[in-house]
Amino acid sequence: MPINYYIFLSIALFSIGIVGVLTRRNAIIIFMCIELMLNAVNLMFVAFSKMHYKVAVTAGDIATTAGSEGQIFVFFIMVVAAAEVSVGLAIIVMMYRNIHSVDVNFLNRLKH
Amino acid sequence: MQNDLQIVYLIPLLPLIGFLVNGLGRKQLSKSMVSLVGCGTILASFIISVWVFMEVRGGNTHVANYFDFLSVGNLEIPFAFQIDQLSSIFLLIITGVGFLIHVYSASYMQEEKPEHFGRYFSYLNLFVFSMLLLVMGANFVIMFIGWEGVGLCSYLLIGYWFKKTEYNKAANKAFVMNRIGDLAFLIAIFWLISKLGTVSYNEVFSPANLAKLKTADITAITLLLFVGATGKSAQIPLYTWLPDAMAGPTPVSALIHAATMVTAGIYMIARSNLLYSMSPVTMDIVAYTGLATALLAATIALKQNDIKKVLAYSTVSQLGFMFLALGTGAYAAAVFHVMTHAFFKALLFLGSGSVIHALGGEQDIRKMGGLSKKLKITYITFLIGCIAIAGIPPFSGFFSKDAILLSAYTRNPLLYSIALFTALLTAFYMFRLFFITFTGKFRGTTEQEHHLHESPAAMTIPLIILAVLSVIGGFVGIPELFMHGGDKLGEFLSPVIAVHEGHAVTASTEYILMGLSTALVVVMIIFAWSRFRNYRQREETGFGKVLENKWYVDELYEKLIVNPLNKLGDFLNKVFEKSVIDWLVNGVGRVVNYSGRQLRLLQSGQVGNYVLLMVISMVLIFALQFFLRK
Amino acid sequence: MNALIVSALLGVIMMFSSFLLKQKSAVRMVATGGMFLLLLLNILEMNGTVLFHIDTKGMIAFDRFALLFDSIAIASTLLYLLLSARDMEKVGVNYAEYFALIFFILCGITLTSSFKSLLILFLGIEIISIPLYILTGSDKRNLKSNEASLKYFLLGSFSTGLMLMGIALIYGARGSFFISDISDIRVVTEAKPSVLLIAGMLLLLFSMAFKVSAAPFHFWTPDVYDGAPSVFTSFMATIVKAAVFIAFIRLFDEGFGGLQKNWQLLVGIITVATLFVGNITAVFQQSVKRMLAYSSIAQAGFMMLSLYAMNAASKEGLLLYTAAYSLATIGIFAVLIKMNDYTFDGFNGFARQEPLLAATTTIFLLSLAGIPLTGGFISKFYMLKATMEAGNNLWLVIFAVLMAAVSAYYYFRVIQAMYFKEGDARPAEPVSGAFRWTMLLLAVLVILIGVFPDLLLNWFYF
Amino acid sequence: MIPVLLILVPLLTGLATFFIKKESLVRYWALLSSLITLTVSVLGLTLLKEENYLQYKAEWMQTLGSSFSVKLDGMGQLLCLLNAVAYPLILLATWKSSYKRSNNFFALMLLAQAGMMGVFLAMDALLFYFFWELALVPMYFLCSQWGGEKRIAVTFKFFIYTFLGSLLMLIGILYIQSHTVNHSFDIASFYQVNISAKQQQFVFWLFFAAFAIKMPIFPFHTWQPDTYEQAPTATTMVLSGVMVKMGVFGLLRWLLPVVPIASYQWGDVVTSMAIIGMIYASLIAIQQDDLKRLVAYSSIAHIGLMCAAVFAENQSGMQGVMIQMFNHGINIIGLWIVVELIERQFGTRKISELGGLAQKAPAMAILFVIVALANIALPLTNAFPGEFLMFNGIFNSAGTKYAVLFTALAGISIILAAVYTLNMIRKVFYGETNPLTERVLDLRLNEKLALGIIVVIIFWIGIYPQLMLNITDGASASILKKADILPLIRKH
Amino acid sequence: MSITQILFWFLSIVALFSALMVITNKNPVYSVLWLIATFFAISGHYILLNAQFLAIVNIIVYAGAIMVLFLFVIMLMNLNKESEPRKNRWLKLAGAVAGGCLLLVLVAALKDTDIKQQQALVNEGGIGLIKSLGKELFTTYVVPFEISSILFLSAMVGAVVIGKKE
Repeated sequence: MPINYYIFLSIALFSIGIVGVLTRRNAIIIFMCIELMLNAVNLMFVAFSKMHYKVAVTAGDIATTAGSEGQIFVFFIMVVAAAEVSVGLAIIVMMYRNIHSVDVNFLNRLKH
Repeated sequence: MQNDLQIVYLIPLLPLIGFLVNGLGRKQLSKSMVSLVGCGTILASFIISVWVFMEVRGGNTHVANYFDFLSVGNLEIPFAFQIDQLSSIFLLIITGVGFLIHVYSASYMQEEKPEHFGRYFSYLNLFVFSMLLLVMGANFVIMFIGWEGVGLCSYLLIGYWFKKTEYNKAANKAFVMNRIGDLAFLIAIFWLISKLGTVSYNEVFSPANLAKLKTADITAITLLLFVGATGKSAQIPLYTWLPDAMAGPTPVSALIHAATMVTAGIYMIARSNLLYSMSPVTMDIVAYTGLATALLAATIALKQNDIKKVLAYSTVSQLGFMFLALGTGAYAAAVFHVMTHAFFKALLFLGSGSVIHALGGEQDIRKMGGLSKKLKITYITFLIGCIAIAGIPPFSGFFSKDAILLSAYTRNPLLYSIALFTALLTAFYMFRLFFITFTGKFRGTTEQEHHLHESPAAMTIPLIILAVLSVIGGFVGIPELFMHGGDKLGEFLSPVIAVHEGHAVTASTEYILMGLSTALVVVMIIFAWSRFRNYRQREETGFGKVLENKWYVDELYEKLIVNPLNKLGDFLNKVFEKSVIDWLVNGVGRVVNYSGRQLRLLQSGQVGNYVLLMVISMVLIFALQFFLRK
Repeated sequence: MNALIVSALLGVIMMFSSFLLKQKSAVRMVATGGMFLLLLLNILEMNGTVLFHIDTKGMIAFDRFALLFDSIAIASTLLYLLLSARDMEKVGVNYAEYFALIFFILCGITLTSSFKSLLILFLGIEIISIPLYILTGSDKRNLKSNEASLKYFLLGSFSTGLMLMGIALIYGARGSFFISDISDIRVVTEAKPSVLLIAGMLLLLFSMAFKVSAAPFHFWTPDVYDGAPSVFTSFMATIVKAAVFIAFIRLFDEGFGGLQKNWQLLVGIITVATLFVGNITAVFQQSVKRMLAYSSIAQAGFMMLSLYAMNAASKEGLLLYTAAYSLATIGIFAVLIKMNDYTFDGFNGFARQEPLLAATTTIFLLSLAGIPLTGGFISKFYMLKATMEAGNNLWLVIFAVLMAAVSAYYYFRVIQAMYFKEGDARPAEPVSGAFRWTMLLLAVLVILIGVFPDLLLNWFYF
Repeated sequence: MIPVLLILVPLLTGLATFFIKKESLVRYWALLSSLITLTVSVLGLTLLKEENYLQYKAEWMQTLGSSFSVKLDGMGQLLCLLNAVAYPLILLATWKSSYKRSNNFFALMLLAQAGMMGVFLAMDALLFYFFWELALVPMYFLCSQWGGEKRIAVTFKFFIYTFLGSLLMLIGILYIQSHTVNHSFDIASFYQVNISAKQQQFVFWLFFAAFAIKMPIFPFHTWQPDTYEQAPTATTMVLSGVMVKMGVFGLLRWLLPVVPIASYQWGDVVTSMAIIGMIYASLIAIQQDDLKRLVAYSSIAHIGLMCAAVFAENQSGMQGVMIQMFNHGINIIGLWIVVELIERQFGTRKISELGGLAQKAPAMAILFVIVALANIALPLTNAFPGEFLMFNGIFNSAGTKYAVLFTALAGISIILAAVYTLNMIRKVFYGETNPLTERVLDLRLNEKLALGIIVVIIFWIGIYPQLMLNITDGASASILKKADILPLIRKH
Repeated sequence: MSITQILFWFLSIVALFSALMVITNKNPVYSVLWLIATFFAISGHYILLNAQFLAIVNIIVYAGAIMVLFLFVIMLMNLNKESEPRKNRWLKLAGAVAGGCLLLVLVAALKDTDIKQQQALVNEGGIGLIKSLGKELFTTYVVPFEISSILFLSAMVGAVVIGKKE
């Protein structure tokens, strides 16, 4: 598959995520959109890893592990994402406990 | 070789000591003590001056170097005195007349409180000191020191009675107007320095250096010096301070504003006559200014009613004559007139002082009259003074004035005729003054009349001495054609003053001129006698009023110079400073504050806006990076 | 390596101590002692005593720069604990956990200061960020704290997304995470470097700028610093920010050094924006705490100069700057925490009540304003020097200097309040003698850095 | 040795003063310290004249290319002497005025002295900058702690203004330093720096900004009258007597020799600014009704003359400036002493509310008149030689076509000076007394002493100025050698 | 048009569509479900790229654990109804436009990279297999792996701090 396709696909997903962050007010949804962004990145990583693998292979090195680092990185991203989710949801819940809303527009005590 | 004249520093030093003693000890010393110190020091320096004069006549002139006053780079200004014919003459005049006036003051100021008495004498000594510096200095800077020094003293003495605001204002006026002249003087000095790199007379007037100077430079320098002179010697346009200066005690007016200080300008120009002779333009300007001043002052004097004011304007007018002499190249004549003028003007002032003293401070001649009976000595001496100034032979005034008129005539008859006319005016207003004051019947209050009395000896003796001098003083400069080997003064001064081409007039013309002037003067006197023999006052009208108000010159200056400056200053102070400069400075602060207040609003507190702003700036930066920077 | 592992262990120890130790004072003792140990070990490592020899496959390298900064960071943290540890009690019940989190953050700091691989950088940043989200929200009943925490979390993870995208693109271009590979010879020679690389670099620039709160990615800073419990604001405004800066400069020096002509202008723009926003906005603040938040942005702007210049002087300067800035700010916050009223007027007449504290605070403020003979001056001076040496960019220097003048404006407002205004501001409860002495020590350190910067810098070289 | 002492003595004593709690003791302590400083500086002038006594260099901040090097040259001698003389006088004159928490007050005063000493002594640009700021900060605290009712705002403006200026100078210093051959802040390498005329242009303004604000030169002067008005008089004396000289000093040591070409090219502009300022300030001074503001504006005029003379760039002007810095310092302190006295006695500085003091307080009147006349440069007072040489310098300055014009315009200001000075004397001391001034007390011993010393100095220098000129001779010559642009022009 | 290409296009469209649904859908619950759909599509891509390990993890961790967690929270807050209030339309628009611009810029920038002719090797190549990845992870990347444990620890502590009742 041409690498460009993957680049564009994941950039598109990434941008969709950003648009989501920009347009929604529900903290949870915003958070989900961020997760979407992360997944877009993951996809790109994997695509690139395969690309570099192909380069190495065509260079004649059959038993290469080139490109695996990309997928390892994806693995780490997932780890971090999981951790973030646990903390993030905790914070959101705490917020909800206090103001009974997850609407970020109510977050305006701090300004100027 | 160690010249005896090295010790001339004593001459100024003694008055300085007198000043310090009287100034510091004015609370402790008794009046008699003070006057002793005051007069003693001056007497001492007078004696030394006489000795010096003898030395100089013996042909021993000397420049006494004491220490480096200012020496920067290749500019060297030593603190040095120059003793030659010119300065020795002035020494005599200053210390001599000065001494007499000191003595006179000792009794004139008796009513003052002790410490003020002391103050007065210390000022007086300080003045003599500065005046001596002025004439003894061997370079222009030392002269300038004395120059400003005498200005200061006149300021202090005019404002001597410092409770009276009027007097203080007069004092300030005198000082400031002098300062204007001084500035010109200073610039002239700088000009000399920039062209010749020196200010010592010997070097400046050395033919080599004079040759170096371009005509333009000379004209500029001489003109600037002359402006300085107009300040000090009360010439147009800077003369208005002198009449106001009469606020000071009368002896002061006699000493400073008649006999000595005001002649400093004459001295300066006579001193630098070599420069002046090289610049005909300046010469003309000097001559015409002098003449104009003489005429103007004379006209004003016609209508003044304050005895001292009349004398003051006559002084201005006489000074005008001297400048006329200078301008026509008759330096010796000018100096001669300085001397004679010192005698008779001092005499007149002191006489008026005696009158004022007798009337308990009355200065308005309309309230006087018929004093001849009570104040005999004053009366006679005053008369002598008037004759002298009017110029009747053989009184001193005649010879000196005649010399001036003659040189004017040689320059051109027009000058002569105006000068002559002025001389006649002089005779007229002087005798007007004389008759109104001494003849007719007394017009003052009765109790004034009661204690009318002749002044004490300490005041009359100086009068007498001065009277004698005004009678015989003229003979030192008596013209050749009266007495062979006359004009002693002229030839005495010849080493320092280039004797200008001798009169191109024949003896006969000279006789005619003299006769003419004398005759007219006599006529004038008689005319005055007929009008003011028994005077009763009436309101001045028309032209008379203009004269009485001194041609409104003071008001003119007020309108043209003082008020605009004040307005400007007020504007700068109230408007420009606050609402332009400071406003700009504070404006920066305000801008910062304002933008701070606006920028805060960007911090809206909304996560959405934050992200939006971040994304937008990301887009911009991407665009900049990828599409704009090619 | 010592610091990394030991700090992690200490973090775990603190976790356990939360239910093993009952007295808060005991917990505090353990934490402070641990921190001291940490400092000791790190200094030992600087002198060549490495306890753990672990092959990181070249992903982490504890070089001179990293170690020196670690020492600075740990030392500052130690002082910070000495001054403010007691005040954490007021925040909430999980006293020990806070220390644990701080140790974990230190662990992350050691990573970010010494990373050689983007993977480590990413992990380090995350290890720093996640505990910070928590600490920000640790005052649970306080809505401001909650709000700050949530804002921080959302924006933070957003920037994480950007960073990951950047790393992905760079990986695409280079096929490696080692920063040494990013700036290998090819880049320098390539007439026009790969667009992927540039785009990735920019995204990294953005996310790092976000972490160091450089405009226009600074928006979270005032709100978060303001909302977070002051004790923790003090910590994240100083040591954490400094650490990220170290990572920043390492990344752009060793990683994108070859591409300097591609990013220098952008960094310049960001620097100017940061200086402007930080200083100008701080002028109009009413609360000292919020003013300090903006001032931290302003100071970040100055530190950005070192990034812009990117030469020897700038690295030394940055170390000095982190030290001077952290110490001064910690000191000010230590006092601020003790006050009832955070507004400027809350300080009126403080000098009458507490001459010593006022004096030390004044020294810190002078240092921040950059008055000579304080650390603040010499570090600012280094920044300007570096920028000047970086070539013809006088405009930037002059702008920075103008902003420094503006900064004097708001710092001196505090001094005015303390000394010249009438009032009787005093700490909420009387402060201990130890506190005073520590403040004094801090002030002395600030002056010392200012007078003899070489004392610190010589460590950098030998 | 000497220079180090000059800095250390006030510095250490100053720091110590913070911890002296006893009100009465503090004054004596401060006086003692200032007297020691005076002795040291006099020693430097008289007994220990050898080079090795007068300079000191120590390693400091090598990594930056800086070093702690201080040296007493002719100009430094004079200004340090001024600084050292001023302090005892000020302390003496204000002996009776009481300050709350006086230990802090005197401590800060001494620290300021140390800072100014450093400025006059520093032979290293960075060191110079350090001391420059160090002199400023204590001033800030002094003015806004013990000043008048508008003190905080006014002082703050003063501080920010000067701080901004000095920061710009810092850039200039950095710029020069980065262009020196050995990347050092040493004054020698600054003098040898070789930068093009174009570069010199803006470096000139960077430096000049700091000095112009400090002096201050029109139109950067607006901080000054307010500050003088608000500051406690002792501080005002230090400010106007010594501190403003830092600006002129800076021009002489750090501007002309470092960027000679630019100084030459901008000479006319700066001179016109200065001279406009002279007339401007004089005109405003005439309008003032507040004694302090009047003196403040007069000082602006005098400083303007110095600035103009500096840019005349010739021996006469240069040495005139140097001795005038000293003399102006002495005179203006004298003026402040009396002003402070009047304010303390009557609680007002309004000239219009005063009058007739001479009757009741002759000593005050006489001494003040002497000082005032010295201030308008009457011959045989100390200011005359200075102003004479400065005017002469301006007139003979080779650098400009407008020398005569400049001299004439500047001259106008000496006339105006006479006007406002005499008017002030007239309105305050002469005339009739009014109910307020009836109960004036004459000088007390300490004030008599202070003014007496000042008057002695006035006449001493006035009659034998050569004493000072000999000191400054070498310094000015060397500066001129550095500032001489003809060889440079040939080079470029 | 080989089968893989068809699959690629299909999955891409699904992913994009469901992603759009995520951000446009009013109801949070639906958004979650759509997001899960997206993840499935992405996992499909992984399989296509023969990155089986990641595909599995993605399904289990993301779609399984994390999304369930989300769902759980949303249920807990019973936001399931159309609870989202109107957001300022202009702001919405601005957001959309900004995001779109970003997309455009990035696409425009990256459309002609130096590697655009490169291929991503699909449905073959063993690096994505659990075996090789595991080897890599526990040899080369063991240190980061351990470090990530610290991350988890801190997250755990954090959760405790935040969550624990007082």
